[in-house]
Amino acid sequence: MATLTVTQNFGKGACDLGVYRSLGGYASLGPRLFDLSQFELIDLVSRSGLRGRGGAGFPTGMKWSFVPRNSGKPVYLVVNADEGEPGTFKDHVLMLEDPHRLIEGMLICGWALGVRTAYIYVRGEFLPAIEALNRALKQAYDAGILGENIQGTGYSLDIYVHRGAGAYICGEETALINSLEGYKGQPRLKPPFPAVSGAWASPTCVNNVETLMALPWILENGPAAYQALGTPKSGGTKVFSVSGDVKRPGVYEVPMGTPLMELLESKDLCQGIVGELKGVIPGGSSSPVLLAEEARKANLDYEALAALKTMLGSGAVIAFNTTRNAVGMLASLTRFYAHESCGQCTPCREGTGYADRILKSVVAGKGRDGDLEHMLDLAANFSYTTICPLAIADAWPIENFIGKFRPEFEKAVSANPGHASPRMDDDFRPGAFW
Amino acid sequence: MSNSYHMPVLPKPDGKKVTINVDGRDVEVPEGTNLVEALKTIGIATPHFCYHPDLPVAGNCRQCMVETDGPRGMGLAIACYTPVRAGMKVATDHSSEKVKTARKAVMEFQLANHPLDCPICDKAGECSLQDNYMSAGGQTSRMREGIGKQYKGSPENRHQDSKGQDRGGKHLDLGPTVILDQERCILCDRCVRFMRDVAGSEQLYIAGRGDHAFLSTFPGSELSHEYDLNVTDVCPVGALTGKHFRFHQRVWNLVSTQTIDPTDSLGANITVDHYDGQAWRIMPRRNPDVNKSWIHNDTRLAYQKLSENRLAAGLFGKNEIPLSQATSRLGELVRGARKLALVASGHLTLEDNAAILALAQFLGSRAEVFGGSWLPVGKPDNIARSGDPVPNRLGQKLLGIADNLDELVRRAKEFDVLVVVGHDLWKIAPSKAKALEAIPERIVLSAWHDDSVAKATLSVGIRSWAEVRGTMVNCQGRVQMMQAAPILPSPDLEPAWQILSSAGRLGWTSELDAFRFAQGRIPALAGLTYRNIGPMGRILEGVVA
Amino acid sequence: MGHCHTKVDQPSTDEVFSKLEIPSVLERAEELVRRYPVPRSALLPMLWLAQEVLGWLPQEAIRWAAGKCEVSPVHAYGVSMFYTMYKKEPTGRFFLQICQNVSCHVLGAEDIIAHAEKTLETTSHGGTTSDNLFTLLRVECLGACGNGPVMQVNDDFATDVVDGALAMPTGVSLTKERFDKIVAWCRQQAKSQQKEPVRDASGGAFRTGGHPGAKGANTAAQKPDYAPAPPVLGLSVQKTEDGKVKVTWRADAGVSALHLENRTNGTEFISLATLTGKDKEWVGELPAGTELRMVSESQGRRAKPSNIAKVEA
Amino acid sequence: MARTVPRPEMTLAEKAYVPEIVKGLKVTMGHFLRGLFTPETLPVQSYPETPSVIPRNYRAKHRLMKRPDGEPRCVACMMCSTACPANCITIQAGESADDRIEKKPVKFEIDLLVCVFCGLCAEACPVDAIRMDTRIVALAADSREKFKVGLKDLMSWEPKDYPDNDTQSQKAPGGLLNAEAKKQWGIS
Repeated sequence: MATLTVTQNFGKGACDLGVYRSLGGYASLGPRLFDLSQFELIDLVSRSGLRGRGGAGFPTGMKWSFVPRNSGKPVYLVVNADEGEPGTFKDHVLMLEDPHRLIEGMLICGWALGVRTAYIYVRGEFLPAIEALNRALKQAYDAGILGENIQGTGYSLDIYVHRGAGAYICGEETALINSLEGYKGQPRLKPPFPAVSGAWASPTCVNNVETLMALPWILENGPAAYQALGTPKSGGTKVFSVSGDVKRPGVYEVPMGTPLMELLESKDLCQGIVGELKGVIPGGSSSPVLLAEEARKANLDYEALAALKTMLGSGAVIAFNTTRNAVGMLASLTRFYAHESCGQCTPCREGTGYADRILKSVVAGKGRDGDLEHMLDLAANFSYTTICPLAIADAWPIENFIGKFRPEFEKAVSANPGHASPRMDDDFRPGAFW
Repeated sequence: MSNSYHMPVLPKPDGKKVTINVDGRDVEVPEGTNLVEALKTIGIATPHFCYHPDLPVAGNCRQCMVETDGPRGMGLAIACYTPVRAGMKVATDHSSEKVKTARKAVMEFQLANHPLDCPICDKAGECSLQDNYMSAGGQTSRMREGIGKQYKGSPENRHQDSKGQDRGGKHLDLGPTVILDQERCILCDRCVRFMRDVAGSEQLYIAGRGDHAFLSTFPGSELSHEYDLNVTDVCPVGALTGKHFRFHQRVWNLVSTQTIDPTDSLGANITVDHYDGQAWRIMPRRNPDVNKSWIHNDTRLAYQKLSENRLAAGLFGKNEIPLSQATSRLGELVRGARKLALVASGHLTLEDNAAILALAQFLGSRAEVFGGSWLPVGKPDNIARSGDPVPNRLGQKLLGIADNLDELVRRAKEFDVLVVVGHDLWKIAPSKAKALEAIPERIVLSAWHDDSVAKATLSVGIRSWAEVRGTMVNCQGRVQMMQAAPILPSPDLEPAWQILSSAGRLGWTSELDAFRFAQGRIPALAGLTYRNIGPMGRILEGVVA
Repeated sequence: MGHCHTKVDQPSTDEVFSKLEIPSVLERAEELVRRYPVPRSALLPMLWLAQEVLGWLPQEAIRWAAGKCEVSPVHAYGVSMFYTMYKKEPTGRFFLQICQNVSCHVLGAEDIIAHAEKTLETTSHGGTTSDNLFTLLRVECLGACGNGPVMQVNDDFATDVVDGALAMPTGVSLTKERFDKIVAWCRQQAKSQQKEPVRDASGGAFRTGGHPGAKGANTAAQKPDYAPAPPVLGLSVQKTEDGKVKVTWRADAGVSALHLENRTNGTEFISLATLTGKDKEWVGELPAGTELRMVSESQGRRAKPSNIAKVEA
Repeated sequence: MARTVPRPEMTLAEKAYVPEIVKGLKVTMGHFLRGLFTPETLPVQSYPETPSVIPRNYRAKHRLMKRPDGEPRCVACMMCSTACPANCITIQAGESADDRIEKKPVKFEIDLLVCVFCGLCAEACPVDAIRMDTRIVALAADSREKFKVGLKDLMSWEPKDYPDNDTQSQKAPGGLLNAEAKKQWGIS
């Protein structure tokens, strides 16, 4: 069994403070944390090689170092638990199983940045997780772990759970901050970046649940030990949420750099594929899909997957077998992105819906020749022209699914007997409505 | 939407310049501005929808894409949110295919859900979507049945048209002044920003998300604000239109005449848009130092009075007489007066008031000039009104006309002839004005059949504010030009200064003579001509502390 | 329910306000406002609160929430329309949401949705059954892909009924049989329990002082110097080409002064040089074997000494 | 530079005149007799007894197309009056009672005396509301005012005068496709 840094308490009832403590929880709330200056703590996290586990993989220590501590404004810590990416459900399970570890991680981060008030932005659908968090918070307040003057150190931290209300885009950090502030969850123009001017125009650090939950282990075992678990550039372990056609889908923690097929086939982990593997989406719905032969070569770390022109993302592995239709899968993805586009930038707002309607008509057997090119052209046109990467997250699957499973798409188009007929009927007259 | 909105930095005439490289050539642009403004100063127009110089930057339309150099090489960026940086490289659509493609793509996306109802759209002809399509779009349609329009609109307003297409949100009555066509809305969010950040009353918001988002008021609430018609100006398409102009005239027919707001002493810059001898609407004219891009609803609707109830001839008692006859009768009465009271007006131009002074000068001690106004001064709203309804109050003061109407009332019995020029005394303060009826000959020069005309023994029709050329001094001490629009209800109407000039045999042939007379009275006007006052006006030195 | 777009009869202002303007709700509303630096930010929780109390979110409840959060009603309306989980129309007692996104899709969500439509005789686009018990809605990712296809019954994930309660055991996904089982459980539940129990999502269980400076809060801002002063890290010594000694280190940006100290042969450290916080290196001549350390000073606080570096021969 | 065209040289017989006059009379008499006994073979049209056949695409008097319910198809966009080089079209717009249409002309006037029959109005119309295919070319009236035709006049045409395959015309009241179009429009 490999070393677990985040999920070691799974299935042990760690929701309860007493159990969590008996498993060695909150051990960092002592000299281990309180003797560290903020500078040392940030340095320690930097050296651990911990990278943001939300998707972008930005080095956490560097992110913290951007937060000004003497700006005269309060510093906010916002935990991004708005896990919405199709295929991702690790944070959901993490919060359900081990909420106290998140609180401990937040205390460590809060100490490093001088946070007075922190918010956990949990997506609205996760009410059981919210309830688990609130119970844990109550226990922590009662035990004096949270609140004012924590354990006599003079440090104070309040944590609130902020329930989202059903918007995928709120996982983008500036959209999340907008949502936290009581606006529509639409991403903001950058700069200024949240580290300088985020929530309520104050320095704000937005971290993923898993990132923060790795901190207690790092503090306990030291940064070098954490770094050593993974590859030189991607330290530590990563929690993967595996779904789709595997024998045992679920949440698994493996060291960075583990081969993808080991995750899918090891008997301790997913126990193999149901049927014959056709492809794998390695990092959540927006990451480019890998064909079976590519998947066999892939290692689970940021660099190795980038070399295969895909990404680790949030660690959501979706495997599918040869009985699955790529057209239907892409249709469910384009529908998702059209549904979740926040409606701010024109290319994304109109483009995602436009591409979705084309694919819908193909699925409905009304496809025409040139539809695939049209979709690819739209995808190229709406990526890299918007404020946030949601449009890109739609463009990548479109480009990859059509690129890698082209025959299936062509078959779907030619299912329409009139697929080669000209685009417009001859009797079409502009303005015929009037 | 969020606190990340920032007001754009606009170029200042005497600001610092930096050198940037645009399309391979080095140019000097104002420092600190965004690229839309900077490129404008060197004559490159950037198509855009959501950007407005007087509103916070939203950056959501993505039409103003340019390529700039960043840490990862040249890349697309929105010009409205990219500040000028010394030495930066910018590629516009003149040199970059990428920019061209991006702008064309945005046009396709904008039009994907925009109805093709330009023929019935009041914005057609001055629509950003049309303009930008011609400059940046121009693609062939790739639409077909089934992937076509998803008409925007709130659920309650959806309906099926005769072709079975889903349409929604047509001509919704938003409030007393504005009509909304949700289908046409391109969600640039300018109106939302105007209502929130300029008008200070958030009454509009974009509800929903994705391509089904729609503009809405709170259900059941009205859009009602004294500046709400400005949303029809900032709307780049025909989604928001004013009821007062709806379906009245096509904008390509209209000709604009630049003038200023006659209802307030801030003198908001406006244009009177006319066609076929009739004024069809008033639009704001952008002046960053006066009214920015905004005008009050009352100002905007002032054109409606231009064709109503006009005094297009002379009145002798109740009998209508030709203007020429009325003018000569006026001359006789004035010259034959024993003691004449002339009432100047802050509602008229400097030229007209100068003519009153010149007439008084001609008549010597027999004539006395009274001025000022009984209208109270309100508070400025910091948008486009100062609160003082007398537009040329300061000009009158500068000419040396005292605020002494009350004295006239007190001494009414001393006079045998009263000449009131463009000043509806009986309407403003009927009880005070009643004392003036003691004067046997009451002559009123007015553009309308107003209350003063009703009390006059002789009335002479004059041109209204929109029909004269002249100057006014606003409350900031800024002298501003008014141009004459060719919308006279009767071709015989003359401006007030000309009637007074002939009454006093002054021999003035154009408003320039009157202006020169005013220059003699106001030292601060020295050196100014109509030409160098310019469309934006000129601050008079030392007039307002 | 942002997904559904139908015209809804709205209750009157009085009707809505009489349910919301009661002490227990008002107290919770005040607590929510206290959590954020500005009342506006409590808008999402406030809308949740109203929905919790009323079961759905009529327009007048949006107006109420706007008033509590000191925002314009139209702002609250726009925000509520942006998020799909605020129900803008009443639903049946059991709100069934079945995920149709990619992970669930590949494992046959469409079949289950079709089955659900058939069993409940309603549409999966927000249709409510005639007995007003079930509302069926197909939704995008619910964040439980490991159990896909997956369903939510009201606020709970449910792929099975275990021990008389809805549950989502690890690895158990929704099948047609389990769907029927859940529906049967719901019908049973409706008979035995009059109303759905209210769930507190906003954590009314614990009380805090609120955000410092917020309306009604009584907490103080963060003490600036709660943590020890930042010491110098990574002190290292190198020889330059001309035989001098170059000392480098990392120090916090907030450091006001750095004291470089040296000692030879294990005696006391004595001050060698005092540098400013801005300095990045120190070059000087030191005999081999000299041990160096650095003590930083920030705002008058001295940090613990850095690691000891030795000048090599 | 002028070019000199040589005159044809006449023969002696031609110079004598009389034979040529006889030849000419022969032609004239031939036509006269043909007109007397077999007039149908004449290449001329017996106007006004025989009405002239004017092609559909001849630019004749205007008409305004009608919707299935008889309302004008025109949406008062004023494209025609903008395009009109003679400035003979006057339109005043108003609200339409039908939600789906929004805008309609309350006044539509063409001064036929000013009109130059260039056809630009029909060309400019975005909704195919104005056509010049009435084949009415003989315009007569007893006063200038009567040449100003309005909505009523322009819409007083019958679908039966137009070809069956002119779907747009046949959708108007009285047309072959009227019932179907009304159903599609949802009007009874």
